[in-house]
Amino acid sequence: MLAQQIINGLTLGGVYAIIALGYTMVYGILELINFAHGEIYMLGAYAGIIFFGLFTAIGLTSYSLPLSIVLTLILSIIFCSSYGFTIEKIAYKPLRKAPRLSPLISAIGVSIFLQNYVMLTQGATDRVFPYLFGAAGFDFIGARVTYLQSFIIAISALLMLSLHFFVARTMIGKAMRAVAQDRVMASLVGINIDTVISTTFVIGSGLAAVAGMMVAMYYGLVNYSIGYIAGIKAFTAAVLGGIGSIPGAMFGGIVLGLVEAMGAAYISSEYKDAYAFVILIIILLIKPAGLFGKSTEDRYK
Amino acid sequence: MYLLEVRDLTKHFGGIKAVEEVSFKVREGSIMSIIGPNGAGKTTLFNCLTGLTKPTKGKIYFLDKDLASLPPHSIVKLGIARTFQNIRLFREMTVLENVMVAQHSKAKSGLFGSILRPQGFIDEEKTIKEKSIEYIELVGLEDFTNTIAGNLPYGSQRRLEIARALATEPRMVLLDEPTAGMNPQETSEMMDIMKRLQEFGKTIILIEHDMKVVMGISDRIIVLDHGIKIAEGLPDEVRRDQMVIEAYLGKETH
Amino acid sequence: MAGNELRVTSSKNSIFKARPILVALWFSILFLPFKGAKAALILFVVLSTSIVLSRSLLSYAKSLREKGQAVSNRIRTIKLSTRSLFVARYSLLLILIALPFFVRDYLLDIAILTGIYIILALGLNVVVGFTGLLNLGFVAFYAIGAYTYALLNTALGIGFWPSLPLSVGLTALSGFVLAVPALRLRGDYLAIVTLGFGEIVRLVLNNWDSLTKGPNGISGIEPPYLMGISFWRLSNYYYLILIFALLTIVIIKRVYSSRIGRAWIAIREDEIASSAIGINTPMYKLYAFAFGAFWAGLAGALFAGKMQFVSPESFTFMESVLILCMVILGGLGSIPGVILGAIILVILPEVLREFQLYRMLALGSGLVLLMIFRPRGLFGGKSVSLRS
Amino acid sequence: MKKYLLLFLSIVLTLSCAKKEETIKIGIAGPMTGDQAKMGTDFKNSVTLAVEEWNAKGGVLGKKIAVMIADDQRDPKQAVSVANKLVNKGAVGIIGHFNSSCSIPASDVYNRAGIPMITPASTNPQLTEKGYRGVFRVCGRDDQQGKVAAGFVIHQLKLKKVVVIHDKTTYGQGLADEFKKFLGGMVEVVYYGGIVQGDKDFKTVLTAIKDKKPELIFFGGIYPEAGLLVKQARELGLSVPFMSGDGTIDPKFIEIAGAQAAEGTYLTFSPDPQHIPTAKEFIDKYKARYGELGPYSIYAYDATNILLTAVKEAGTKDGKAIIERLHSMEFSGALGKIKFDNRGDVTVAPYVVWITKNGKFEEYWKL
Repeated sequence: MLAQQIINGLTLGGVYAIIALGYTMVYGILELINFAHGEIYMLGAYAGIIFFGLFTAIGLTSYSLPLSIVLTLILSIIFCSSYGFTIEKIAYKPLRKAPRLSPLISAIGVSIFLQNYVMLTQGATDRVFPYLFGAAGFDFIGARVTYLQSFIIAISALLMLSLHFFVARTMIGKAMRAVAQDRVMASLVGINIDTVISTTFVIGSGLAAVAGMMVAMYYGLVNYSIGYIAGIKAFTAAVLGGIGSIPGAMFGGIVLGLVEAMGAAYISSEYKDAYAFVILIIILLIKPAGLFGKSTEDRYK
Repeated sequence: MYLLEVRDLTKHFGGIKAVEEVSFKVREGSIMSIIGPNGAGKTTLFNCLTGLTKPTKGKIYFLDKDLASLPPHSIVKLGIARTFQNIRLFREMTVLENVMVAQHSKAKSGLFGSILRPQGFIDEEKTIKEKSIEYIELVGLEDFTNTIAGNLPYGSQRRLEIARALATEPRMVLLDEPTAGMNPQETSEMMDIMKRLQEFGKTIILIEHDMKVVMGISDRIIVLDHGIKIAEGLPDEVRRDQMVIEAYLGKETH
Repeated sequence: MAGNELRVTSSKNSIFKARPILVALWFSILFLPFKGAKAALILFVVLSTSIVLSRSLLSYAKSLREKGQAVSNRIRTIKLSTRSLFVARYSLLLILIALPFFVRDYLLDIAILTGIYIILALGLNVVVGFTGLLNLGFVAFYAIGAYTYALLNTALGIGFWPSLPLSVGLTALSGFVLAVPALRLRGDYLAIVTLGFGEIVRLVLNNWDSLTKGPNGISGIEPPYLMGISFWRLSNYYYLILIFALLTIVIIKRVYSSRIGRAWIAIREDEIASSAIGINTPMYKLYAFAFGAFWAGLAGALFAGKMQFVSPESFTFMESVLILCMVILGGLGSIPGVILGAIILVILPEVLREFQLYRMLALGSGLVLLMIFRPRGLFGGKSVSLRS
Repeated sequence: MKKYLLLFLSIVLTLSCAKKEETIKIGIAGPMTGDQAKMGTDFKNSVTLAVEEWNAKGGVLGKKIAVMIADDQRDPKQAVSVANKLVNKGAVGIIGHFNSSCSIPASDVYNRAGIPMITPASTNPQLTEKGYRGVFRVCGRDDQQGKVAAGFVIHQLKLKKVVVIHDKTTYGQGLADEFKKFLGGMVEVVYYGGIVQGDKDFKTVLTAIKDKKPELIFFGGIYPEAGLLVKQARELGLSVPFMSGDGTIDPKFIEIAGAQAAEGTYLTFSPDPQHIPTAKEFIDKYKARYGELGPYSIYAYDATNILLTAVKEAGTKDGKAIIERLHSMEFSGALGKIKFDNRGDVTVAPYVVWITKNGKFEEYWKL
């Protein structure tokens, strides 16, 4: 039973980690909690359903399933990234010099807007993602693992590594880290702040699209309100790992997924959502910098 | 009688040694200036004295009470007030409100007092208002009483900050570069204000770069360089001190 | 850095400077997968025409803003003689008292709801408007107040009046408890912790079946009963709410213009300077949370008494956001503004009943637009720096 | 303060009185929007169909019948406020609400106003146990449903170890508790617990259940959660049969769970209307006009006809008289003979067990 719960926890944790990457990057650059990030993940799930439905309609899925899944994934990544880009330009850019809480409140506004926008256009009842993989899977140390679960865990690890590599090695990655440290200095050495910020949102939203697609395939059922709770849990994961640190987000996601699975199994499954909040409050009290984050003396900044 | 005694005060931020074992005493009613190049640890010293930052090591005695562990607001109650290098006014409040709020620790009215408004509460509010107007007149801002603090010209904002510090009825006032960015005329007005404070029996510790002000007004001077006290004494002694010239004054000839 | 002044940069109009057709195309493509080609086409046409006219629209909007500015400045500077102010205030009171005699139950129902939300908004205004601490979990106190009375009444049969001090006291205490962890945290972290607290309270209400009967909620709560008047009838309840709302306004106004109020405003403006002039900032933040929670507890008990039924579904995060909107729309820190904000956000959706579906959509976009174009809200006289 | 002037203006703005006109008004209350909008629409269609038939024959008491639609969005708070609104607008009788969690609090309002309320779908026993004279239901009760389900497990499947879970709602938990009660000591309940409605991930609780090695899982709740539970159980290699109540009998259940996972699921529901001779006429009319028949369309249709017949026979708009008439009359509608007992429940409410077979629901077993 414990092995099975660990597998459950890892799958959940994988999804939280991918979303948490988005939070950590945006917070690192703008010190903004992108409250609407959870909704981008929800849009990713809907995009998955819509585009996959499109491909099934034109017969591509029956022609070759993997191709239509990959195409759906690419399309929803592009779709969510463009939403992320637009949201940054409309709701956050004008507030770049406003007091810190104004963009947060604006983000809450965007989050509510997106939830209702999807509810009105796609209807309030749950949308179903066709059940593709069946219950096929394999046994592993006494636990039953479906192929989809292993696929999710692998993808989240892969994404974290590639993002870590991207931020560490590539030019844009360096620029992002520079902007994260000191926006003014970064602009003085010729980094175009706006493009760096936009890239961060585009990447973060693309990651959220992948997470959304995963969840659509894994649960097969999606509605307009899944973004809210998942968003807060992913933020908790990012804070647990140390906001701003990419490995931290990954680690935080996995730990949160495991805690939730263990808590639901051994304490009570009804309070499943509460564990994330309890952890969040505890970390912020004891070690606001989180496990991997650099401790910023931010009380008197 | 010594109002303040600082012994081996030390403050490290990670590797940086902002203040390194500084000791000095301040006599009641005197004006002590602290000078030194930028980054010498002057403001950090102020922050330790006022409880904004906890010193790593060392003792601070004010009226024989150790301040090292007290929070800022208790230190103010003991009688130390301060101003800030970059002016920290309540920008949305009027000049009068800025000074009235400073008498917070002196007033006693609680929640029920302010709701039921007994006579005691009304009298207290009146005295607070009257006292505030006195302090505003002391620093010459009586024409601006109802203007929003944020709209005041730079010089007047400096003066308002001093008035606000005075409103906490301190025995000692710490002024952090009060004449920074002021023209000579405003600087001499500021020096008059400081002299008048001294006449009222207030002790002043001053961080200042303008040598004319330092030499003109200080009873004693301390020189800090890279967190270490390299000299202390009367203005003339310090001006001739070799160490000080090298570290700070350069080859100036008077 | 000194309390950062609110400067809205010019980058805002850069969106409109980009070729309008491109912008309209961009939005319609985003819209395409959701509603299909036909709807996207319509959106494209609508958007491109509106943006093309944007030059005139923008200048019109600017002149509107100037007029709006002038109007709200004039309102603030109308030198009403105290006598005519006295007349205006008491004639308003007379109308409010006479309201139940010539208005039908349905509108009384809304007036009562408005009263409850005014008390809530004024309570939140103490925390967000006066002290500058963004509390996203304010609904938790509203819920605690409502459930305390509901449980005391249904389980122990205690009436509304004897249980009022307990439910209000318990809420103020929970305000204090929530504030303790919040003391050491900066603005945005504090907001998320309070949000977490709000969700935890809702989850406990939803899952602690033995006490709160879970999602089914508690029904059969007694309305308040005083000296023979049963407050079940709407008009009686209306007066009860009117009295409590006026009481709230008077008390909060008096606390605002007292030493405590000044200390809160000082903390909002600059916490470091406040502690440097002798304000025990942690303690006063606790007072702000507890005092704000007190009023939410009162509103909760009144809500439970009115509906005679409480369930977790009425205490969600959206409720916190709605109350926050009232405070921001009205004007952070301005008491009449917050009252007006509450009135608008309760009555407007009722008046526009057919647009019920689009209510939250408007609320969401409203928040964004408010933050960009009018962070001070309608009446916020002072440009408030929602302390970082 | 000068700002109070603005307050004064906004309050005056809201004073408006609705105008009166002469019709018999009946109210429908249910989830018209939100995630159960489909159920609400079934109501609306059936009631409109019945009212049109009556208006074609001259309405009732010589006046046209007007229908007032109230949307409670499955939220108890809204249910109470829309109930007040319907009472204020002078409704003579109410068809609704849908969810038990809305019908129970709303019944307080209708009882105080003294007007009759007939719910076609709220099956929680509590609704009619509050002793309100004017509360009726044409559907069965969870305890009747629970009894049939328990009888099926004991006598037909002859199992010894079962698991009972519910979605913590008035309906779901009520049904699960009744099922458990009627199992008595005959069958051991190895696990009893709740899941949160709206949640998507039940792997953790299903893993705990798998550990208990039950022979059957009973779930009190509605189709979205039921579908997920079945699917995720099969993914965990838990292949024991799954059983649920009338809240799950919806084609979407099979779509969510996938036909393969949903195969062999048992569901308790009232007999298949297609098999009832008197229902044939209604089903053809409904299908012709609205297409697919919802699980409760037939109940809403009968409820409306019963109410209007009672108004006709009582000969007055007065709620009290209509309620007495409802208690005493015997009505034969699409569902056959309907008679209310003194608590407002239908005397005869046969529930049968259905089964899902290759993607469709079929009647399977009778007590």
